[in-house]
Amino acid sequence: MLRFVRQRVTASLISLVGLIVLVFFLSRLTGDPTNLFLPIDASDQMREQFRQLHGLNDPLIVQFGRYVWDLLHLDFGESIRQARPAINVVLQAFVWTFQLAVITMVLVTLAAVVCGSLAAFNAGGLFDRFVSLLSLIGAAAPDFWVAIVAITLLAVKLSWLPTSGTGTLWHWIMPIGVLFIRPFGLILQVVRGSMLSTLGSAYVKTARAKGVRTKSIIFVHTLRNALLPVITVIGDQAASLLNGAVVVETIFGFPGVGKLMIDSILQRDFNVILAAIMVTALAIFVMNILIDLGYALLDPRIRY
Amino acid sequence: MLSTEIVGTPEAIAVPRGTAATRVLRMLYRDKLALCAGIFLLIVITCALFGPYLLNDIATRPNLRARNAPPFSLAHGWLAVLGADALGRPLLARIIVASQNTMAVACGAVACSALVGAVLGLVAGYSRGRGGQIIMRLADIIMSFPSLLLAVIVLYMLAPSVGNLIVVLAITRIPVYLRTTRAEVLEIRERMFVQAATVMGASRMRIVLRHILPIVIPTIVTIATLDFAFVMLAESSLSFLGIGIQPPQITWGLMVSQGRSYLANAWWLAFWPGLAIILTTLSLNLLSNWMRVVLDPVQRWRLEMRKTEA
Amino acid sequence: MSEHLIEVRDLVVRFHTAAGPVTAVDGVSWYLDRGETLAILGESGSGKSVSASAVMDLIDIPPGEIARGSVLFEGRDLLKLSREERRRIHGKRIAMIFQDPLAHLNPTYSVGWQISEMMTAHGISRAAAGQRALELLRRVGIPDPEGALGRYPHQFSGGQRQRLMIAMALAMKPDILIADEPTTALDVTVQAEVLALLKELQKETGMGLLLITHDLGVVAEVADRVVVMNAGKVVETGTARDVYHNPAHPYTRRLIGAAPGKGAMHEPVATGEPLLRIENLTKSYGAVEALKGISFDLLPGETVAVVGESGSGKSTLARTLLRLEDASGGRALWKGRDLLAMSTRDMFALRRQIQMVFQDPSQSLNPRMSVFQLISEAWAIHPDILPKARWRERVAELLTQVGLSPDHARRYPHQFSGGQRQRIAIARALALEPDLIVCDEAVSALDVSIQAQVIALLDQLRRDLGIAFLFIAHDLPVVRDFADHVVVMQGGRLVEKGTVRQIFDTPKEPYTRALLAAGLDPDPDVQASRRKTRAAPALALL
Amino acid sequence: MKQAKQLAGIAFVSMLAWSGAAMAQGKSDVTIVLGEQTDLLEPCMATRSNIGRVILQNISETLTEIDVRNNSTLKPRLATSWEQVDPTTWRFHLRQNVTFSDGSTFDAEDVKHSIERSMSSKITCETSRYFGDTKITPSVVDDHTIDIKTDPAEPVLPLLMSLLTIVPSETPVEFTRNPIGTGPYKLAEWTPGQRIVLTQRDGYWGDKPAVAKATYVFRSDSAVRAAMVKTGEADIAPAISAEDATDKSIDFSYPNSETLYIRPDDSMPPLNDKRVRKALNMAIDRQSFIGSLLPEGTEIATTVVPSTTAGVPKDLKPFPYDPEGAKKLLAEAKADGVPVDTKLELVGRTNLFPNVTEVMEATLGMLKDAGFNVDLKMHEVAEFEGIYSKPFQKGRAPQLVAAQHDNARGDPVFSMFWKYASDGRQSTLSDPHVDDLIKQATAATGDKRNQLWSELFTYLHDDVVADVQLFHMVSFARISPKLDYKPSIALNGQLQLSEIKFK
Repeated sequence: MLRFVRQRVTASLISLVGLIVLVFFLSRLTGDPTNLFLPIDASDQMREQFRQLHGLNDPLIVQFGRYVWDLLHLDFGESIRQARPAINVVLQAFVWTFQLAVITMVLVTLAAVVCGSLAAFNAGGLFDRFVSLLSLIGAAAPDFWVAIVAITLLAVKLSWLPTSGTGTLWHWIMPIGVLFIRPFGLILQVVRGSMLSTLGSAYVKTARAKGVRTKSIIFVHTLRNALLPVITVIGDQAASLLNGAVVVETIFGFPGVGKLMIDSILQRDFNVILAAIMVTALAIFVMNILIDLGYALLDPRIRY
Repeated sequence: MLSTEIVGTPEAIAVPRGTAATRVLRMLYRDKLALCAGIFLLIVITCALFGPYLLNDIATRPNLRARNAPPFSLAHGWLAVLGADALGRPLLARIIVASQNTMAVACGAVACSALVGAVLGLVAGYSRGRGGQIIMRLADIIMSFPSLLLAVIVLYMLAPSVGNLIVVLAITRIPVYLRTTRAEVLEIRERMFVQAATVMGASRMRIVLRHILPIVIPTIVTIATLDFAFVMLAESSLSFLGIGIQPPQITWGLMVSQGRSYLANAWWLAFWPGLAIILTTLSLNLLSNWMRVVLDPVQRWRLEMRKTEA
Repeated sequence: MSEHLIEVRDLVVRFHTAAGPVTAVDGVSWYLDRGETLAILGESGSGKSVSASAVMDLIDIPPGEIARGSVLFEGRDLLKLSREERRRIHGKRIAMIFQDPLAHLNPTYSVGWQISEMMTAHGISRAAAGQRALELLRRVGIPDPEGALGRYPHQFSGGQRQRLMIAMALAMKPDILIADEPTTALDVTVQAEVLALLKELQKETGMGLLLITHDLGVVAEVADRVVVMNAGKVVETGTARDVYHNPAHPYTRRLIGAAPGKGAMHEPVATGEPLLRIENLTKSYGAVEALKGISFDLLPGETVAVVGESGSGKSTLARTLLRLEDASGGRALWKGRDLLAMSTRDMFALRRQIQMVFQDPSQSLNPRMSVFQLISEAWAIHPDILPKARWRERVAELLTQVGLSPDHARRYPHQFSGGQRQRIAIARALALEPDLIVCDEAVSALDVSIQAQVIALLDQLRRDLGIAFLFIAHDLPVVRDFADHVVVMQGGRLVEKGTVRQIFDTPKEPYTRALLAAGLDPDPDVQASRRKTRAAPALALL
Repeated sequence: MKQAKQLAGIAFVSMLAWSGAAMAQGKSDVTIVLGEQTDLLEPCMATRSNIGRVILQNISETLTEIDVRNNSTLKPRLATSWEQVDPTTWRFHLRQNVTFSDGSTFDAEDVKHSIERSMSSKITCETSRYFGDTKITPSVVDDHTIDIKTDPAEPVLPLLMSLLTIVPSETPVEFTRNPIGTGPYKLAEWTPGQRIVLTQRDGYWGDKPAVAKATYVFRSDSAVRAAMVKTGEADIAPAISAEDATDKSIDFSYPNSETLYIRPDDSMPPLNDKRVRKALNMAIDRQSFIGSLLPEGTEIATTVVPSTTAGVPKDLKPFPYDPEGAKKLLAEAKADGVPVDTKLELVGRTNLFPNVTEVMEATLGMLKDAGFNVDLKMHEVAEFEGIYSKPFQKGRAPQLVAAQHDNARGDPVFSMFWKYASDGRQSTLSDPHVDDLIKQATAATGDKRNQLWSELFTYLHDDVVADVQLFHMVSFARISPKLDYKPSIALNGQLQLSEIKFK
């Protein structure tokens, strides 16, 4: 077990290093932040001064060396835009994204598992068709579209919910609702498929022969086994949420890491980009390791 | 399951009637939803192939007199039956013309990512050596590499075009295929028939291409159909964020994101292209669900049973 | 009309399949009384399990459909009861155990939990259930019962798992126990123990035992009465002795006639340089030694059988010889050259000379290739054997040679029965014109009648083409009819080797003797007398 | 179980809290929803609109101020008066009894420090760009008088001082996140990415404003901003798009000081031919945009600066819409061997203003109709800047760059050099006469200055036909009916809370 975790951590660190190198050099190919930070009619002297100040004049490799050196001292550099440590900027945003992702994934998982299981048990039935169709339509609707319509309807027309922002639980409903739709449809389909094949397995037959109640067959015997392939999908979806739900964060004014990332990318705030990617990648790596451990928890046959 | 035991009898496995093609068509005919989906996709493909040659001029010429013309009126010609956009261009014509770029981006991205992902997955799954490890680390990196940054990088350096958009979207989707293919290969290569081929002296290449690949392909195709929807939506999200395809090129995603600001007073600008996306993805999903049933011998009876009754 | 414990009357069950509705059982009737053992005997596809599934409400509807008939239990027709009423009967009054206990135990729950669940599902408190589960484990002879409660199915051996299944089935002291091929997947020695346990428990509780099997030996060992089924119909019923000694129906006669282990034993005649000489072959997986210094010779045109129970290393031996796995030590001289040390290029040439037929043809034939593609692949890999123009002709020839029709070349594996598939696998092996065919349990998955046919085919090929066989099997009677020499393995060691006559008539090692003794004879009388002689030690084993 | 109940209780209470919070907002509080994140609150960056809207004249004040409601004249703020001592020196008399929000007293030392800090090479303050290469040396005369010497002479120094915010002399020369100023408000709370709260402070020198507390929140989507005012979650939403301005009773348009124009690459054939540039001008039906793609109130432009700017001639006539005339001009040019069939590239910037895509597409259509061979390329801001500013890319196509220019400062000096001088960063022009006029006007004062500017504008428009002037743009602000506030041109760069009254 420990050996496994150690192996995975090593592999993740290798990936992380690769990621840093890649992002560092690639992001610098997208242009110079000087033009974006300084007004369009700034003088050459001002530009020179700005580049000097942020070390943009040095050869890339020198910049990279300096960055790595600072990184080894846990210094992620300054945000050019916000004039404060990049890591603070990122962590502040990440907390929001993390909460949003966790709450959404918990709700999605619960809903998708329950609906998917019931749909699988009555495969081809009315509920199955209804839920499948709903999830398909949901998965095909652009999220910015859903978001704007939801605001127009729920906030402006009906005044049930605040339009956007953060503050109270009410503020979370629409962002979560919009984020909910796509992973729900996807996970539901996987749960349904996995449940269908598990329901046909031999031990379910045993359970039926034992006189176990239907509810217990679905939610105790089948589900635990059917969840194994589902976990991977849940992980993938959670990873994409951790990477930031850019569109939803943008529209609802949610101060998350997705919005931060797109802003930093558009403004070429390199240190923030790098810090944001490192934080989210780290979170994703940790989550992947936890998922693998989760496998072992769900399935006693798996031992690392 | 019981039914498989029964199906195990030689008598039960008579060769189904007709050629493979007619059998598939018949099964498609049985599932009315999938049939509608298939017909709809056929229409979309036709539009994508021929639309721009017929309608490009009408779809791009501004006509401010017909600005935001409401739908269901023939006042500005039958092509404006779905209304007109902020420049008075008929939406129906634009949707038809845009289908080419939309389909090009979606098909291109899906095909590229599926191809590259599957090849890498085959290598990663079949070779036990270092190559597999490197590929998996690469997948890790791509997965945690924000697709937006990638989009900005590629589109900044290479300018936003259909081709470059395909590159961006394809790269971000590679890990999905890679991981699935690898997982399947890991399982399949342990199967008996692979060993049987080894015993006959089959080369690795032959085993991968002739024995493993055909088993993996249905899974890849299923994911690909689902991914189609994802790619179309990703493309529209990029347009929404201002880093996707740029006008005067049009895609459905771009139309939706442009029409978004008119949601309050001219809903049809975003609605119709949105509906086109939804219907296309829905059709693909329905078709892929149908295909999953067709490819699964345990479930195929659902489609074939009614045939025998009919 | 007397009241039976359970009675199935005129049952008709249909399944909807790709090729239209198939009647799985057609007007089947049988009954079972208290304390009695009824065996339903039949080959795969005979519908022998279907009526039991109908009793247990295990038929999926659709695609299944119970078209007619009734299942009377205590005067009530089970088929007319509600789901909930039937659920209360399942497990509590009628319990069932299955062929493959690993698949039929939920892999993710501890066995203690699963046994307790049988009771909690019928209203017994968790604490009481836990207590009883411990008792049951003790009763069925699981070592360290306290510890076993918390362990998971994969942590037990095959025989232990079947005991767990039995413990679970008996938790509620049911009136009827249905055992569907309970010992098919087990080694002979373990099979004997499990059957003895079932008999004993039946004596204790007085339950009725319904045994579904394809094995005449099992019938002979435990059954009072037997129902013989073929193609969904009951062809014969009667006491086990009557049916064996006076079979009325031709099918039954054929079945009994096909039972292996009755023919003349081979007298080895082959002489000369050994085709394959195995010297001190070892193979280890980490600390586990799967092969511990195996040595024997195989002469051209000769059949050497390797027998042993699961875990004896016999399959590892085959895989190592075919270079599917690397040996840890020793040599295997093929016509004087060590094939274990050969380069990939030399090995490629050698592949033509040594071929393999696997246990399960449904696994070893690529489901997406037609029979033509499957067989001709050999020539695609080794293009010098046959020009492409002659492939079609040669495939037809080979198919005829293994007893199939040339038309079959266009079909796909799933369109054949198990026996036919194995013939295809043999044809594929023959396509390379090998000197040696390694058969890894090549007939164990087949029904007896098919088994006999395939063995006959192999025997004929040996005679006609002079092919040598390395025949790996756990089933001694089959070996007896086919082999020239026998090698007995246990735990990776070679226990004994000799001619087939030496091994079967005058086994030297105790293990060989135990193996032979545990085998079941299809004759109920023979089994009855064996039971008497071994009664005491068999119980001691529990 | 008990815990679960408690949790549910907490959840319920905090859900109620939202309605409570809405009620709790005081009568004299306002919430302002902005489209662009404020990532810095640095006073010397206050000329940047996302920062200026929060701090300019609310926290940080300037010596002088442009009175936008009164014909853009200059009025005193922290300076009570000023005069030119000699051609290169201006003297400012400072207001007395002014304190900073940290309690320290405002004096000439603070002004000196503020100037030096803004010009320092240790931080990249935006203010300094308005001074160009001019060297500025402040010297304290006494506590309330300061002399500012410039090299060369700077005739509009008092105007420039309306851009320079005053910070206490203790402020370090690095970007601060806690702005201290003399304004009526102080920073009470700043949660980056979420909200900024300003509260009224005691001891402000001027009149006590009506707004006690102002909360700034950020939403990038215009529809959301508009919706927030509608639902009462916010009171002021500047810069919403015309499409979202659907309610005449609460949506107000205001000129936003931006001018949209197309800059042909005057240095490159065929655009170096005046006839071609004239044809470009005549090909565009400017009037048809107004009221359709661009809101009513949009003004057709003839100069790159708003018409209220000093020196803008009143008699410049926009080019008429005359596609036939344009075609004729093109034909003429072609006859003279000008390669008019060369593929032109119309370059636009995404998100420049709402509707920019449609405007560019419509323009494209008109140019094509007039016989131009032209393609549209839309670029993201970073790429666009690369095309718009020097150094220009080698091997580029002849480009028509559509850009917006913002000059709310009242004097053309902030625009003309950059856009038209040979060395101007965004200039493709190389005309000695233009250079000369700019140089003269920059150094001149009073009527002479205005006259020179006027001459330059006329020369550029009528004689050189340097570019295609399109529109002076307007924006919409949605303002809660409970407020008594009308947006002005200044709203583009600042939002003085003291101007807001309650009904």
